Amino acid sequence: MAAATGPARWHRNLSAKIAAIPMITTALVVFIGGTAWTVLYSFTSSKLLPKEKFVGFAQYERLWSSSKWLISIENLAIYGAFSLIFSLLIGFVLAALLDQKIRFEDTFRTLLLYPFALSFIVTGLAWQWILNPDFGIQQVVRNLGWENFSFDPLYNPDIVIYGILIAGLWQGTGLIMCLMLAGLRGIDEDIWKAAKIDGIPMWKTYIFIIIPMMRGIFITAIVLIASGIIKVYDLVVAQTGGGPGIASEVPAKYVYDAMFLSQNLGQGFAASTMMLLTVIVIVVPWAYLEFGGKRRG
Amino acid sequence: MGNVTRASADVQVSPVPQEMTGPRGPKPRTVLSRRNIMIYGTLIMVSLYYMLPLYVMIVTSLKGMPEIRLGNIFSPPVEITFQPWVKAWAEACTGLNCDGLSRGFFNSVRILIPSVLLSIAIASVNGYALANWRFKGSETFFTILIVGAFIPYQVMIYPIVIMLREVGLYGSLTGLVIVHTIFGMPILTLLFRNYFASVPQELFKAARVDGAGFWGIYFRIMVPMSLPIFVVAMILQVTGIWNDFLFGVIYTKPDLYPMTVQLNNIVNSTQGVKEYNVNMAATILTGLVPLTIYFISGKLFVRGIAAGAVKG
Amino acid sequence: METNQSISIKNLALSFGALDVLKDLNLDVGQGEFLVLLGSSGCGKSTLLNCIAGLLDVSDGQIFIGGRNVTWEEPSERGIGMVFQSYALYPQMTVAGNLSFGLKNAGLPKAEIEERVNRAAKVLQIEPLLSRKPAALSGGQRQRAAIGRALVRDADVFLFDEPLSNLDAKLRADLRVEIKQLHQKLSNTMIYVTHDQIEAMTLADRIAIMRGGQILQLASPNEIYNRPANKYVAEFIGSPTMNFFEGDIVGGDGLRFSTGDQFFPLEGYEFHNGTPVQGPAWFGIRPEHMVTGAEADTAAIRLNGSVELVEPLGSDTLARVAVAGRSLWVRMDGQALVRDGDSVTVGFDPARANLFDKSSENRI
Amino acid sequence: METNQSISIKNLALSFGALDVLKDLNLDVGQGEFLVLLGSSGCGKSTLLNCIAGLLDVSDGQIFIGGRNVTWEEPSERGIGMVFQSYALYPQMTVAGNLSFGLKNAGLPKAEIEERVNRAAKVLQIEPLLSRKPAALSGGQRQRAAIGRALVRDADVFLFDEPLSNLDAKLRADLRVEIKQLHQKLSNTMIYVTHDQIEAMTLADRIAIMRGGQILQLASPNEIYNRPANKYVAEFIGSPTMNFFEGDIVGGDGLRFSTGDQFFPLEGYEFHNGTPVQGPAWFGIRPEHMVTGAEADTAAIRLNGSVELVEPLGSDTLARVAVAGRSLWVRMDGQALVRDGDSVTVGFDPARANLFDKSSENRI
Amino acid sequence: TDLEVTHWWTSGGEAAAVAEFAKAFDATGNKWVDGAIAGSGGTARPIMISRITGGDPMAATQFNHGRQAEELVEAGLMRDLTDIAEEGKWKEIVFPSSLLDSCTLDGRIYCVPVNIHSPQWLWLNNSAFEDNGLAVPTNWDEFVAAAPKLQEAGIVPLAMGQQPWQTTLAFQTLLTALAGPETYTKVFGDKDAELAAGPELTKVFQAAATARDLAKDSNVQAWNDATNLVITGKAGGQIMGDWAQGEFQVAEQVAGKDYTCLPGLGVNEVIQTGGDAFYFPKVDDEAITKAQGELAKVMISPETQVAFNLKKGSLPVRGDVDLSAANDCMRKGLDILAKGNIIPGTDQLMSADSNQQVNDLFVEFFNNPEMSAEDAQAQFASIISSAD
Ligand SMILES: Nc1ncnc2c1ncn2[C@@H]1O[C@H](COP(=O)(O)OP(=O)(O)OP(=O)(O)O)[C@@H](O)[C@H]1O
Ligand SMILES: Nc1ncnc2c1ncn2[C@@H]1O[C@H](COP(=O)(O)OP(=O)(O)OP(=O)(O)O)[C@@H](O)[C@H]1O
Ligand SMILES: [Mg+2]
Ligand SMILES: [Mg+2]
Repeated sequence: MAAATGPARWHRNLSAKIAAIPMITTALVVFIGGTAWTVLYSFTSSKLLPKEKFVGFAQYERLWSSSKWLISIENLAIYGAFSLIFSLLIGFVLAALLDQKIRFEDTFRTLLLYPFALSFIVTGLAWQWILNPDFGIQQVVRNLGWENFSFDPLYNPDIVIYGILIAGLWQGTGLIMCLMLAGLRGIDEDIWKAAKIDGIPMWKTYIFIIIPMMRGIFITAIVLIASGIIKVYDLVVAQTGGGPGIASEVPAKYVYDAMFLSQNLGQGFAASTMMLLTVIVIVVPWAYLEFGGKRRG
Repeated sequence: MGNVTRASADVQVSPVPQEMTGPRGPKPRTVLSRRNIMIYGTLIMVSLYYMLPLYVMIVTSLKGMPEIRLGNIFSPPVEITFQPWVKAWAEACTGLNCDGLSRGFFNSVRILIPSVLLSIAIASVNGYALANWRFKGSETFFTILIVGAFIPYQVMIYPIVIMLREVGLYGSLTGLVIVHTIFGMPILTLLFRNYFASVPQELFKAARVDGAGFWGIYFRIMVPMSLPIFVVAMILQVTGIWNDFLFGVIYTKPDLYPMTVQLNNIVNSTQGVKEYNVNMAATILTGLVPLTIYFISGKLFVRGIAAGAVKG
Repeated sequence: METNQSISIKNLALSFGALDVLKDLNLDVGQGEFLVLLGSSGCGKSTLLNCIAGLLDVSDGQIFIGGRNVTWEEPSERGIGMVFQSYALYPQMTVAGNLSFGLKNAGLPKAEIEERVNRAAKVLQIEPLLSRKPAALSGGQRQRAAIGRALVRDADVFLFDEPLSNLDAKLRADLRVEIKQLHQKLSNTMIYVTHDQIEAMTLADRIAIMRGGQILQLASPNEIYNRPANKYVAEFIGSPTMNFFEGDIVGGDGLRFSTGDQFFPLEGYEFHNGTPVQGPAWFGIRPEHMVTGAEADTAAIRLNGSVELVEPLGSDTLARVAVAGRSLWVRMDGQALVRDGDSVTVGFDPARANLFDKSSENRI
Repeated sequence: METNQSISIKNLALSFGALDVLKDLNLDVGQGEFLVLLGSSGCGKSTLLNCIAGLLDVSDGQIFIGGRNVTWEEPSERGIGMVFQSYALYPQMTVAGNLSFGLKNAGLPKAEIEERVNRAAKVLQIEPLLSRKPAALSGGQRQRAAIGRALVRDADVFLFDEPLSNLDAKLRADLRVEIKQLHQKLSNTMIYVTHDQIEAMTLADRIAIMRGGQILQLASPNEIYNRPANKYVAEFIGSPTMNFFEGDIVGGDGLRFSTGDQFFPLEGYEFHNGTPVQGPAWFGIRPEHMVTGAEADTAAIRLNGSVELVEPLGSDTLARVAVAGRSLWVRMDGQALVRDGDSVTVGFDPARANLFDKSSENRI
Repeated sequence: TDLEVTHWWTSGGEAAAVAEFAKAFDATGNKWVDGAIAGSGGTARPIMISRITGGDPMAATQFNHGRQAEELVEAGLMRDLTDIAEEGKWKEIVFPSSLLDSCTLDGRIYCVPVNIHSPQWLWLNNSAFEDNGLAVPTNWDEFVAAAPKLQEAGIVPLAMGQQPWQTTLAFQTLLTALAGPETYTKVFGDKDAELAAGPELTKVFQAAATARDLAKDSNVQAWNDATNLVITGKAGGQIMGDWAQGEFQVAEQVAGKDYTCLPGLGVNEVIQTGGDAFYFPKVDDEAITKAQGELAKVMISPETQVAFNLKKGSLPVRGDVDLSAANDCMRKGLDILAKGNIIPGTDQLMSADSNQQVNDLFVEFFNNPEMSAEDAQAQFASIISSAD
């Protein structure tokens, strides 16, 4: 009779472990390794090439005394907050409208989704043009007779980040809308019926009943939006190049500029490290709660 | 219970005429009800807003330069010309090469196909392993991947240059394909994992009893029933990879530069005056591949998203 | 309208596109009556219920509730409460929240809301659960909470759409009793959709058997069981299902039913409308109306056969008996010791039989 | 190992993290036996089945199938076939594809696969469906196909996890019979998990009643029904549930059961192990063992009460009778005409009673 | 042999100039494989650097003159051209000879300078002034004086693109013109922070503030878009390097007639010896190494120099070439060069990092009207004090 204990644990699920090698490698070598490397070199005075000349926190001191960085962070915060709120809001409202058993749903959905197929370069270019005060919307409205009409978000440092937001939302809300639509379709019909019998108005049903039921969708949507926000770069470069002045700088661009324009890798790495730190502080506890602990099925 | 009417088995009570008063039949609804006006009104307005840039791009791309200089970007072309399209596709210059986007098109295709295939293959296997074959630490790796989704690409350029150099893949198509696979992995893995987790466990158990192993179940059971999520993954990846500029240009060399490099060159370099019509034509041409895929597979996209994203 | 009709449906029709789901349906439900809609899947039970609730817009016809024409009214104005198969509780609210949400929305004063919620909770014995969320409840508790949500509305009419079918057998039996008691206590009108015959039989004042969007028979459970209006109803009700013989009613000395080489005398059979008829017919007899052993020897009709299959249920034993190339289900006592292959004599009384016309399948 | 044991489970334990789902479980199943696992939701039935199938890694203990220790073998190597509640048919394959998938994996020659598939299809009468996909099948057909998939494996042991619970009552009854016949035809070992007592009673050679990861009683259906090993089993089996009286067994002239101010003589009661006992106890009697009317007058024990609630089932009538402040369920004939408030006498025979110790709740 | 050459010369004039290189190189029996990357050095340099450090270098690549490639050279990634330079007697022919200094590290030569760029020019559209009854200005002060009239006429006085280097360029130009070349050298070369904070510079910052006012309606990004405003008469003038000349030429404008150029804003006429240079990364391939040498020789050969610089609008790196085809503006440049009024470019004086900091400051300054000249000067002084 065989012993009660089984064969060594490691070889159970062996295929799964082998199949997961690319993932494990990516996670460990690229993400963890790359991050560690970045953090390490953020303490050096590397210029064009990485060099192990350690300078302590000098790069960080410089980083935090740079007005460009401070503006970048402020912009990211504004852009991030508005982008998150409006993407979810607009995406949800559009999805709710499309979910009303309307005709031409496919057409509307396609129209709202197509910008997602276009790159940020394209998006930025198109909007840069439409928002150009000399021949875009401002000029068109002026030509219609409102001589004093002024709408030049990309050329006004105070509101330039909102100009970028317009294009960002245009590009990204379609996907969020699809997510939300999928979520709405997953809601039990009977919930709607119950609410109707309770006499709950439509908007209240959405806010108090349906939205809380769509937690999963909102999480996926937030991951998508938030990861996009942190990475926002192309859109800014294509629309304003960070301008006017440094009014629309963002952290990803700061990193890029520091590494490749200033040829100050150390500085770029220090900025990267700050970004990573923020991400880790926010995302890791959440991701662990969300995907880690519990077991399914 | 005393007052219950004990009707006979014959229930066809003939209606008394006076009862026919009052509402009868469907609730009257006009096509222009306030509700419809609100819904369709909003949708049409929003759609117009979403269409605006595309409209401007198309209209502009069909105008000649003199007409563009006149100003109004919203006015339809007076004289339609396809010259800008021809120029964008075949004549626009980048430095010395004056063959427009056509030069990069096949490179883009060459990059796109293996990148999409490999990234989807790997991410789907990851998602499958995470959903059905958990092992110790698998969730930790997944958490790292998700965090990785938030790392800006720019941060990783350098480390990856070094890694690719060390494994000798720098500058090759393989290297680029790997880079796309790596950066597509987090979100795709998330989607696949959620999708496979929503596939009934019993199906998986049945297949194990039937003697199918890790790969048998993956190829014979999971893949064939997961078309929607593969479509979603394909759309996301096609869009991302086709539109990529940074990786394409950093991790390859000129004979492999994707179309977006030409696009960037056409858009960012001006020969005297900016040829907006050519720029717009080039822009649309570049977006054509992902757009086509969208229009073809829009329905599946929503279905796939529904399956892949609902479970959080 | 007669005032003792709580719900009255006139010539109701409903189509989904080209599919006519309900066709010229008429139904009167008395004040305080418990009506069960029974029928196979897809026959239009839920559709009918949704029309009454106002959740579906009718294609034609009228609906009266409490004498008022509500055909065009909003669901919340019809004075109805509804309970769903999937409970449809609002998952992020506590039970109390679920119960009070509709009332709050109607703008009722706080004190009144609280009072109603407490009253409903007391009736349903869910007071300790009021502050829990649905996810923390068992199936039975959830369904009770869902009933509570209908209850607080103080509705004249309650609509139930298969409220118990997601529960396991034991719970179903318990809740069935509770619903029955609830009805006795509240005595408002209830319309109850189910698949389950036991529920239908035990709960209903009247049962409406539906098929293809129409009502085939509307009568008391006893009538439905003992005098099904047609073969479909006869087969649909009862488990195991009624045994049928195909044959003819022939005259001669007293009417007889001839099947194969056998003749069943029909003395004691009450013909529909009292008129004896002749011609091709079905002869049906329920398994529990068949007797075996000593009793069989004295029965008016006797058949010899051998046991094919035995299903001991504990309380009863079901046996399938092969008789002249036909299988008949017979219910015996739980202690009956029969085995496959035993030969048995089964007997039955023609007074307990059901005869249906061959072509119209209606009771004769 | 004795060779006539088809499955033998020794000291099986399984935990999910801190949750011990199965605890030191021992079970022997004979060759060709039909064993039903019955128990309330969450008691570990599926878990046990999955352990036997090799779909879960055991925490401790051993599993033998056909005398071979398979504790660490792959599911496909254990010589088992398994049928699931949700059918778990591969949606993208035809029925034939579903049936042959496992065989192809095992590398069987084409001809043999075809032969086995055809054989199974014949047994289950699904030949015309072989080229259809699961989506184009009805529930019953799907379940048949799922059984077919287990069948083609020519397994020694079949495992069923609530195979019929997604089907409606009529179909369930039909397929139940088919499974029974299948077992008679194939005579391989079957382990069948269900919630449904009727299935358990009708199908099983032996029933194992589970609770909290352990087996409370393992015996034939008859034994379980008539001589439940403890109060839990007694309550669990039977619908409506057994009626209980709380009291004491007291001596005097002949043993008697005293409850309230009543004494039930216990002549004829077979004590467990034949040893009469005294002390606090439960007295249980099933509703179908209670008689009313004329029969009651001659019963050994008689109680007077009034009807509280009537549930006419057609074939039977259930009545809840209030007796001395206690409600008893009584089963009467389907034709019985009782109404709420009627006073009735119910009688029963102590030989049919079940006595359980008050503290251990075991049969005495 | 095929040689891949990367550069960021993609505007009309630039591309035409590159074509001259390619033509000359192809004539040697090799093949120029063009690797143009548009979007200025900022886009192109990371790509080039990645390629070189990634171990898959191109055969030759453009960098700005100066210290951009210093570390690559130090890391031994660049090919030593000393042999070829000695053979071609570059030390003698390159004029001004300081150009070669920035290609030299530890006495070895690593790059081929191909042109000299002088950024300090003011370009004016003649008709914009004349049509409004103004004389075409001959120096900065006149230009400022004429500005209000232009504004009235709806013409933007000063066109200015938004790219950071353009604003810095404008400032440097103002600095050299208004404070003189010595101050320039002291500030950027010696990093004299005191001077940077001093009154001399205050004047310059005031002028920069004025320029900021004049340019406030110019809504363009790229330098050539700004030039285009001048060409089309939408703007009066632009401070830009001599490469703007290429754009005027492509638009078939005639120097002196349609437009006017004022080196050093017509005040202090100097020329920066900045410019572009080509580097040759080390490669294993024998054939490529050989072709690299040939390309280096071709680039510096007199014929190519002339052809290239005529198209590019820049000045050749050797004094011994015949530029009879040069136009009015180019001639002005050549004269200044001949007089030896030269200053080194900031790329040569400061690290890319410090340059970028200066860029950042000026782009902020020129775009943020609230930032006072004093603030800007203070920040500037602080950057200079820590610059390297
Ligand atoms: N929204 C709808 N659109 C189109 N057809 C529908 C819709 N709802 C129901 N049907 C069809 O109407 C018929 C009746 O459906 P209904 O839900 O009323 O059946 P049911 O009697 O409640 O069945 P079940 O017992 O399965 O709940 C079915 O054939 C169904 O397919
Ligand atoms: N993968 C799992 N992880 C954690 N706990 C589990 C898991 N699977 C089952 N359980 C728990 O183990 C216990 C037994 O589950 P099991 O599925 O065996 O019950 P069951 O008797 O089959 O119930 P049912 O009749 O509802 O199918 C339950 O409490 C369940 O919550
Ligand atoms: Mg229904
Ligand atoms: Mg189970």
